[in-house]
Amino acid sequence: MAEIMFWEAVRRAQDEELARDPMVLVMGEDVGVAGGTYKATLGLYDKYGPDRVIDTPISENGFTGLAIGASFLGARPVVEIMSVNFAWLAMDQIINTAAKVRYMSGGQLEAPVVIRSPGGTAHQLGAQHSARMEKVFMGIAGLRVVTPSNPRQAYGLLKSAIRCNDPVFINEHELMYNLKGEVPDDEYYHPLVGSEIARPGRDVTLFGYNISVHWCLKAAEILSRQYSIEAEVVDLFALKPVDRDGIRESVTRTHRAVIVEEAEPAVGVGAEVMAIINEECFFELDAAPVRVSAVDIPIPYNHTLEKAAIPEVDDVVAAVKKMFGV
Amino acid sequence: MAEIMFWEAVRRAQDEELARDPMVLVMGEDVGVAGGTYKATLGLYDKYGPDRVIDTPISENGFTGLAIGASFLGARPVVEIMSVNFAWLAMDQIINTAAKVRYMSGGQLEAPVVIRSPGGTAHQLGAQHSARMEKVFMGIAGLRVVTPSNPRQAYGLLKSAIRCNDPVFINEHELMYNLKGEVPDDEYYHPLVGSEIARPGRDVTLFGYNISVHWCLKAAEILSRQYSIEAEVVDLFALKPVDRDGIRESVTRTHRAVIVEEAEPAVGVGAEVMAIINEECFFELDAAPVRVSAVDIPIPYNHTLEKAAIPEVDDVVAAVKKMFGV
Amino acid sequence: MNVADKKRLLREMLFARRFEERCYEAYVERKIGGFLHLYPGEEACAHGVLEAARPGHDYVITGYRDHIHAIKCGADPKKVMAELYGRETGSSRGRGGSMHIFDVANRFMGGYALVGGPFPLAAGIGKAIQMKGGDEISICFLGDAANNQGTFHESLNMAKLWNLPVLYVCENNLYGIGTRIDRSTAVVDQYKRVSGYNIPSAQEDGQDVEKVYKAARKAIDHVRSGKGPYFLELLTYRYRGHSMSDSNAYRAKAEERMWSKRDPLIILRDRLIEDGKFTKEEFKAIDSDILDEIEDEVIAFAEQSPDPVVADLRKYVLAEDDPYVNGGAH
Amino acid sequence: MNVADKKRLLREMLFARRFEERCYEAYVERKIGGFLHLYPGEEACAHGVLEAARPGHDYVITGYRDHIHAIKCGADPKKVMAELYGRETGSSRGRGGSMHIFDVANRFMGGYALVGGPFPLAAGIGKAIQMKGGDEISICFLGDAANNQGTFHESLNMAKLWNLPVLYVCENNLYGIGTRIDRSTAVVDQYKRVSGYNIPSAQEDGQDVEKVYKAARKAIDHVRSGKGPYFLELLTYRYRGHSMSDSNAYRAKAEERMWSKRDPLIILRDRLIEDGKFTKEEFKAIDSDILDEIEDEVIAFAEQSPDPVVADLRKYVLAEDDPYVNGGAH
Ligand SMILES: Cc1ncc(C[n+]2csc(CCOP(=O)(O)OP(=O)(O)O)c2C)c(N)n1
Ligand SMILES: Cc1ncc(C[n+]2csc(CCOP(=O)(O)OP(=O)(O)O)c2C)c(N)n1
Ligand SMILES: [Mg+2]
Ligand SMILES: [Mg+2]
Repeated sequence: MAEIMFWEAVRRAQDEELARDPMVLVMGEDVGVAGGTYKATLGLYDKYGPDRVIDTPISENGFTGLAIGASFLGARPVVEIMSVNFAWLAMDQIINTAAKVRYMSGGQLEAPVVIRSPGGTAHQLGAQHSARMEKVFMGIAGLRVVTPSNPRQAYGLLKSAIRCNDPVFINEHELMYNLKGEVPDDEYYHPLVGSEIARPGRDVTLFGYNISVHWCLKAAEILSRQYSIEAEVVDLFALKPVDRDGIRESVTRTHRAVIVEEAEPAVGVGAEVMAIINEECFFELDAAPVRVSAVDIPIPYNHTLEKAAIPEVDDVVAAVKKMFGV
Repeated sequence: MAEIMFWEAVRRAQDEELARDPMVLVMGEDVGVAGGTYKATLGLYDKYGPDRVIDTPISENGFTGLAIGASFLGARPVVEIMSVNFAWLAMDQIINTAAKVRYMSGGQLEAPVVIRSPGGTAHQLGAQHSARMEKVFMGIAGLRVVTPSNPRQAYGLLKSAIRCNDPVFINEHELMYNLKGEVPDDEYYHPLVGSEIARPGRDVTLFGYNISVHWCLKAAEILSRQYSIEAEVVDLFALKPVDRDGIRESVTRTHRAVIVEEAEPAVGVGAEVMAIINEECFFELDAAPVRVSAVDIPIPYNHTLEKAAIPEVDDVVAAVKKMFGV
Repeated sequence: MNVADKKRLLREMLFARRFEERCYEAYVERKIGGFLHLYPGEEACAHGVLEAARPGHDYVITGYRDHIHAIKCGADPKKVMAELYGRETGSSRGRGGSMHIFDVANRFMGGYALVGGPFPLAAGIGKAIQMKGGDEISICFLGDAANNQGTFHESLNMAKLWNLPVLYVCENNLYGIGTRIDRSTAVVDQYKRVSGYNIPSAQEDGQDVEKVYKAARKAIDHVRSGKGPYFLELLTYRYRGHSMSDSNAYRAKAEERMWSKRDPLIILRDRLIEDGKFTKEEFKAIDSDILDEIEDEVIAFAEQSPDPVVADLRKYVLAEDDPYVNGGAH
Repeated sequence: MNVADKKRLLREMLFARRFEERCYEAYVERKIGGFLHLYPGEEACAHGVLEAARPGHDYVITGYRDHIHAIKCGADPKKVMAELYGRETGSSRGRGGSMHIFDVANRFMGGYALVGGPFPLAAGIGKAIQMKGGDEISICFLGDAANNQGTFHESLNMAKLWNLPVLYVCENNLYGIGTRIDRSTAVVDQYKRVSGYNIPSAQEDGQDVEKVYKAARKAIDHVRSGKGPYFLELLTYRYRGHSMSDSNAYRAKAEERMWSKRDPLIILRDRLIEDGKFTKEEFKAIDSDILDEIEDEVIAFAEQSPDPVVADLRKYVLAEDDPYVNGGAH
């Protein structure tokens, strides 16, 4: 099992699928000659040529729609949207077409398109480059939404997403492309549903996804070391459909829940997980569930303000301490 | 106090503001010569002319952006998006520009634009004309979101939205334009924040907004008559910012909460209200809070399926009965 | 086109007219719900273009005014009507309705309700054709007002850039709902708007099915021979309101009268009669045949078909039993 | 343009060059964060156009490559640098950063990071000017690759339809990040792409500030006189990578060398020298002046300015004390 970087994992998944199936194609701004803003398509242009690794014009709704149309005929496009903020321009095609076409055609058409995009707050990119949109995608029937927290998931989820017959949105993170982690040497398809217990524990469940899984893990270390609180960390790599059973089972064990999200709280992943806990196992709760989220503002450029706007490990620790009254 | 229809209330608010301030303008597809798909701009074209009551090309992102740009210079545009489904095309300008420009300019610019749109499931309009997007707007920092449940609110909220210096999204409903209700004869500006107790009660709070307020009221009648359960109905006419205090106060009185939304549950208004209840008054709860929502699918055309997909009064009654074990 | 072809086309167009008129009635009787956009007046557009294409082989996509395009592609009118009735036997199993007729077996890739939505989808279909290496083409019908959507610009640029086999057909009926073209569009000749993409284009009388056919042949030859996209504008007129909720109040009666004199059915019929190949009596006989067929077969089928069952409400949201959802089949 | 004007312009362009180069250093030193897009090579575009306009009176809007446009509009370079440093004294109070310079007092309406975003905003500014009845114009600068965004099409159509006073300036530097224009755009001559909107347009050498000035004068006269929008394409080149994270690896060295021979500063300087109005020594003296000014004033100001305080984190999200939020002031 080799240790590779997150971007290498994404690249490898695309490389293998491009090699396997001539109907797979990769599209996006600067994914070809330049190899992708975060190198996720490095070298693929040279290997598979301009017809399959396609530099697109800056026409997000247009090229996403083009990918969806191609998928109607069995193409398996992997669309890279350079930053999730630009996905607002393509929501019409993603939601009005890809997510709905199976239903409104009575099952005749499907749109097996993959849309991957970095969607987090990176360093000082400002309000128009720091949106976190996973909560929006998570609210759309007809889409699958996954969000890897490590290279293994990044690789395996993308592999499955390409082969799956549903439209899949993959939420990545600017700050994680250089993250290292083990990825199986053999080809591997990760389930698109479920959750993973990233750290078992009995006292409280910390729900995270994507980058916040890492905050949860660090917070769990601190809580264990300094306060003897054993937190379970649940990695919600699948946001749509989200793992109701996994959520219930963990909370039924720990009786306490903290949901950690990089995004602003309003109508977010945290709210949804909290609602599911209320619906699934309200009477198992020994404390009010808590969200640890960003401040509800557009993200500022200034570094200090930016740091203050998004949650960090300390905020997770503080939330748990407050819950336990320590 | 005259009884007028919802569409007349919207029309009157625009008429008065157009008359008062030459910088007010109304824009949208077919709002001019045709008077608006739901008559909300009837006669205004003849009265104020084509430069102020503007029929736009079918260019949602373009004309919404144009309205926002005009608002930078003090224009007060009221943009009608004919159906909220088309707003997916304009999200880039609404969110990336209108909601963020004040912040990223450090307070130098503001975008006092009003965007109104019918956003509900009407009768058999199919998957691409039945989206309910209030949950998406509610998640965006820098926007105000209101959603009137009656002509008085429709009139007063629009008046305030036009004069307010923030971008305001007004979520209306296709099926409510012919709803009648009293509107004060004198000019009247409705607050853009808060909530209203549409019916006081002591046993359970039913939270609704827009059309679901009416379902709640009907359910409350039935519950009172048949089961002697006195439900309080809280009308959340403001979704962003939402009335945390009002939510807490009502639940603190009734100790039980049901949130009724026409939309699918995932990452919705219901989830957010539930999260707020958990955060504000968890230990006041005598029962798990409950969401009554649509089925999580694209909306089908067939009438029977469509009816089955969205909640109705009986579902609200059933949810409360279940909560009380009756 | 020989005389037999012309007669067949006339019958098809008459069927289209009667089909749509019957939809109108069914809507008034509340058998059909939602939004209903009818095609009377514009029959020569779909028929002329698709007569020149290879329906069932070429891919066709359009907007919400889609019944007739589907039928000319080979969709069974019974199933189309059943769809409007919301039946399980409908072409989209009652889930789509009037704006979302699909018949993928006949390569009719659907009607879409977002104006401008099909532009990039058609380009994508062209891209997939290119990948697969067949001689099919992708045909996209859309209205004049749709051309103001940004997707028009984005799609035409990509279609030319990658030389995709796409024929864009603009059914220019001079209005987008109640807004006359010159009130929404700086350049009203739609075929001129593509000059910025280096795409060949033409404008043709959309009321004369033979002229449409000829113009479409030329366009299709261009596209099928691998020379890239083409844009064909057809000047036409819809007789009815935009949809059932539209009264047409914004149009001058004189304008309407002028266009009704250019009825595509009458033009073709009278030409056949003048040529001595046809009589008014034959025409009437066909018409009465068609009316019977629509009543006895089409409407009867829709009426007698069952509604979808509520137990199936959650079907067709996601793929069923997709092995990769659970991590592959190994 | 008289000699004094030319010398002033030369100084301004040299200042712009040195300002941007100093930003580069500050970024490497990690004083500036985020994305940083620099303007060296393209100075004649902003300077030529805005010299012909009335900065502070006309409204200007652009993309993320915005420092120099702001300064030429009248923004204080100290405040622009402070913004890049994220300071409370910055032109956007440290909230915006490099991509979001604003100076509304000087009618510089901002830099925006969504490619294509400013097209409709500029049209809207034109609409508001029209409503108010002034003689201002709205000037929108954007790149070549931005023209592929649907908002381009939508905005140009509306601008012409309503004859809005908007000048669109395309800074065609032949690349959108790493993608050469002919790989993203079917028609590479940008001024030809507006033929579908009936908008007059021109293409000009963007490296010769006098030519730019003249072309802009003509364009601005057209717009200011009420004749509606105009589209001006300027052929230019950026010397550095797209942003600081871009190595320029996709460009041929020969191409880069070719363009560096067409440096806008050198062209103007040498012309002045040839005309006997200027010497290399004078140029050097100005340069050394500028370098001192940037260090001693601009950088010093940014360095010494305070960061925003965290207590103000929630400021500028919504209007403060807006009476209508609570139902009006009566
Ligand atoms: C994105 C979007 N915007 C607006 C509408 C509402 N709408 C439906 S049809 C239509 C007019 C379209 O006119 P045109 O393209 O000329 O086609 P026609 O109906 O004349 O055949 C409008 C504005 C829509 N369905 N989708
Ligand atoms: C909507 C959107 N899509 C993509 C990007 C990423 N991006 C930033 S600049 C750029 C290239 C723009 O090129 P051009 O318009 O020619 O301007 P230049 O940078 O050359 O001045 C791209 C693709 C973005 N910021 N916004
Ligand atoms: Mg039309
Ligand atoms: Mg460029």
